[in-house]
Amino acid sequence: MIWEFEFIILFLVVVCGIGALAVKDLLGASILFGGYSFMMCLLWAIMGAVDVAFTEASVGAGVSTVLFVAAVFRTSRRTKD
Amino acid sequence: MDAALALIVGKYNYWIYIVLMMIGLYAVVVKKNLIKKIIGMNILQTAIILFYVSIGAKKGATIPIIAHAHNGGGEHVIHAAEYINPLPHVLMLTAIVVAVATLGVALALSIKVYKQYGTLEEDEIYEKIRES
Amino acid sequence: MSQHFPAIIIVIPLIAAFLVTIAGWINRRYCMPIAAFALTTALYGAVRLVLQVMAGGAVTYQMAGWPAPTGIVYTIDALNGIVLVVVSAVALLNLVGTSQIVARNYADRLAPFYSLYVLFVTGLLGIVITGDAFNLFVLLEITSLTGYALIGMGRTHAPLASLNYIFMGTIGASFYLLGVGYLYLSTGSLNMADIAAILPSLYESKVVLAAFVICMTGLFMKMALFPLHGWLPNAYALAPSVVSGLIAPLTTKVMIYVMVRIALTVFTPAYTFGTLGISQAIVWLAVIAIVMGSFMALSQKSLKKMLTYIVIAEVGYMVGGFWLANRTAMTGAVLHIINDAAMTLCVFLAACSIRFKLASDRFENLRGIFRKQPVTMAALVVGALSIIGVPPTCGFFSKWYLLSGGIAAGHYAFVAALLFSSLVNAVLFFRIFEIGHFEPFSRHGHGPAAERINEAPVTMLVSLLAAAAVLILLGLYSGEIVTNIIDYAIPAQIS
Amino acid sequence: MKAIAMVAVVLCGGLLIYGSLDFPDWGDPNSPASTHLSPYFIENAIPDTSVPNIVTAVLADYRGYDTMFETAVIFSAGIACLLLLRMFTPNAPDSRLYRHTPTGVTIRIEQGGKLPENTQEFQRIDLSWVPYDVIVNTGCRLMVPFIQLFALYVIAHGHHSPGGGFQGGVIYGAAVILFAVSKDLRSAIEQVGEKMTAYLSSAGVLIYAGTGLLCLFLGGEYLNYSALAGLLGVDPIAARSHGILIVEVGVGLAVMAVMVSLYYILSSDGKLDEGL
Repeated sequence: MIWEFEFIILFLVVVCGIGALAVKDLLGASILFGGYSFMMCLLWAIMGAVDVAFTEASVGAGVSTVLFVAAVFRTSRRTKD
Repeated sequence: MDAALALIVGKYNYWIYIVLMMIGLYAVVVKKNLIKKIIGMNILQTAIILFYVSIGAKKGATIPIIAHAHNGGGEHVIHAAEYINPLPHVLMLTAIVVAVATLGVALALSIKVYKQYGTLEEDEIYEKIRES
Repeated sequence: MSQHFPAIIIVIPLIAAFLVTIAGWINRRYCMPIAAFALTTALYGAVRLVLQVMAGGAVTYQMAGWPAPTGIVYTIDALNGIVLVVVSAVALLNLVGTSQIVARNYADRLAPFYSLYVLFVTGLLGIVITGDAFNLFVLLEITSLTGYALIGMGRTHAPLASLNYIFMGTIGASFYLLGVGYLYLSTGSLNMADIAAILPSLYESKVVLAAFVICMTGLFMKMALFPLHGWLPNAYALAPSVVSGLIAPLTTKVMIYVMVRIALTVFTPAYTFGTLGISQAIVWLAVIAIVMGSFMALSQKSLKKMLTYIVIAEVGYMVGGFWLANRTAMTGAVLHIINDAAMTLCVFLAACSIRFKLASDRFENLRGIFRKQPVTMAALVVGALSIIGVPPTCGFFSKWYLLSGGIAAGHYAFVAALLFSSLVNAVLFFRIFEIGHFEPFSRHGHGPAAERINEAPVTMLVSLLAAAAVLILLGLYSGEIVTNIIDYAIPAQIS
Repeated sequence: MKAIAMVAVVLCGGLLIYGSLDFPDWGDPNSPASTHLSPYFIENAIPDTSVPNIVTAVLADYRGYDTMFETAVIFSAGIACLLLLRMFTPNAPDSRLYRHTPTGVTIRIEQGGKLPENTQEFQRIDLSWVPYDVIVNTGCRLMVPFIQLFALYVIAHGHHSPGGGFQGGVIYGAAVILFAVSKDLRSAIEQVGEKMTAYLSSAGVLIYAGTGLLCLFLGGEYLNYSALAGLLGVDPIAARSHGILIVEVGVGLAVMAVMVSLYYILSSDGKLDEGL
């Protein structure tokens, strides 16, 4: 386990999470949320939880993001916060 | 000082989960946009999954898939210390599924709300309710 | 076969839920009978289980044949046995009562509706029966998800109310999951009995304290105890009437059962009431919940909304009674879980019947309702008397236990809150009776023609009358219930 | 409101930090979590179930009952979306667009008029139509079969490597979703219809619950796969391994069907007419 690598990913997780909540465009927020999930998945893979990482990669970064994009497409991209 | 440093370094994964959890909780309660709230809800759930996975971590151990299981397994003795604790992983697979199921229902409801009020902002929705 | 009842009671409804979906594509008329059959089986199994428990003590069942800490084990004792019967009976009565209304109002979506209905009940039964802390979370989520959908299918603002419920409910469930994680971290086990066996050496640990507080916060959120009740009134009042007769009586009561189970079985009374020392604070919270629930109920202008605030006050009764931590009050709290489920069912079914005929339940539209729907109103009167706490009905007995427990504990604020709430309930219901019985109907502009009897469908009347009869029977036999079942449900350490 | 929320969040964080002070260090091999229950799973997964991937063994056997309900959760999410959004009595779309393929001319047909759906020359297109893209279309068409193959591999190989029914099902569903995104929703529905998703999701969970019930009838406890030994003609330990495979297939079917139907319903507003 390389601790620098893990540290960078931990940092990116928090950045992506805050970014997904802060960005003023819902489509961007959904994509950033996908990035957050993917970083999370890398983190779990580093910790040795391969099954959980695999699931998160397919569900969190894959299908969830598609569902978000579909919902944003059917509603609006506009947000005030 | 050393004790504090040991506390911070020894448990930094736990601190990250607390930070993420607070971010998620704050977003669910304070954000006005429904999709943003749903993202916050998901971050909250992922933070808890991170916590469980951190419980399972074990230094000096490998992933919970037994090597050389079927070729010459007789003389190969399995030590529990060699493999990471699998139980939290199992629990979290279930939790991820629950999270995506909740996400689906929440998105369906938010589409329904949008069709009804024409906006996703909570304050604008309440304004419309008050007007009608 | 009888040793497999604990599995069958959950699995038959679960399989029925999937069969309903398939049946929906073949012929919609099969949906309701399949659901009714599944719930009847569950009720039969629950009754048999209670008899078994009464005869021979706690029953355990090992899922997949793995013993206690390794696998998932069901443990049925007197406490969850009786709650199982209540859950399946209430669900069955509501299913039968609303069947004709559902067939008329939701003809195009019968299959998904009944599928979710049965899954909801499966989740509740599973929560009650399980002996594994994590399994409880999964079942909790089944109940919540189906509940969100059933509430969200309502008209007007129901989707928004349901979305709010999702946010609050998910936070609550996540907190519960986090609490279980803390327990797992400090004990390494997920089985409730196993955790309880390990915990005594860890009573001083900060992790266990945090686990307890987080778990309880999550459960309070789910059961809508006063400061965390925000989601409940809108969700229950805006839900389709056919559903609120299911969700309102069961969800909060089952959550209170979970609280009792976690506090007594997992953390043991010695920790919950001894080491922790927060009982007084929670009783005061319950007192505030009762008073605020009653006040807010007074300011409502429609029947269902008023009933939801009464539900909030009733949550205060049970939480307060439990945390008073003496035997009498706890008996009252457990008895009230049973009685309150029955009486909430009765009044919500009546509200459903009224809304079906009037398309509204605002007080000003209720004029002359006694002449139009005499049977419904008769049942509503019995339910109201029980909620107020008038002797032959069951509400009186559980309230009596709660009151004497409060006096024994010397907590007079709780006693006063209970009496105040009963008074407010009396005011609330007699206002409705006054409007429905005495205010002249013709003032509204309709002729006497509209005053003819115009009752809800037969099945609805049957289950209304059954619910009303159950209220009186529970009242008459409450002594037997207490001595034969509830006495065994409360651990012996509590005096 | 914001201040109250902030206070609540800070209180909650404070409680969590207070609780974490007594935590064992991260990755400590002697923490209770790693010493109480998990050694049993690690040491006995092979002797008990003959499955090298301990996570799969625990997921589908020791805690198989949880997993059954996990599948039920996914199923109920699918049904919930169906109940909430699906319009069973669709009102006809305001207008439809048809494209004359040889010339590229687009015709708009207002409500009432209709063209035969399957003429060679006219192709129905979405209201927000993007011109035909060779790279996207060909790329996706090439990828879809391989993704499906990989999904089947993940389901079948869950005993020996990370993966299993759930992951495989999601990947299979993702392949169908990719097809729907790259082409359009209608051609995806022609391949995997709505009725099919409903049947498959019910069938998947029925396989799981039915296997459990079968074990019960054969004399074991619910979901005790070793009771299937006589039926499968193997010893009880191998029967557990096979039982795990059977239920994983059920999970995969249910998850795939629900993921696809969630996408259909969300992306088309419940009309299953025009998608993303």
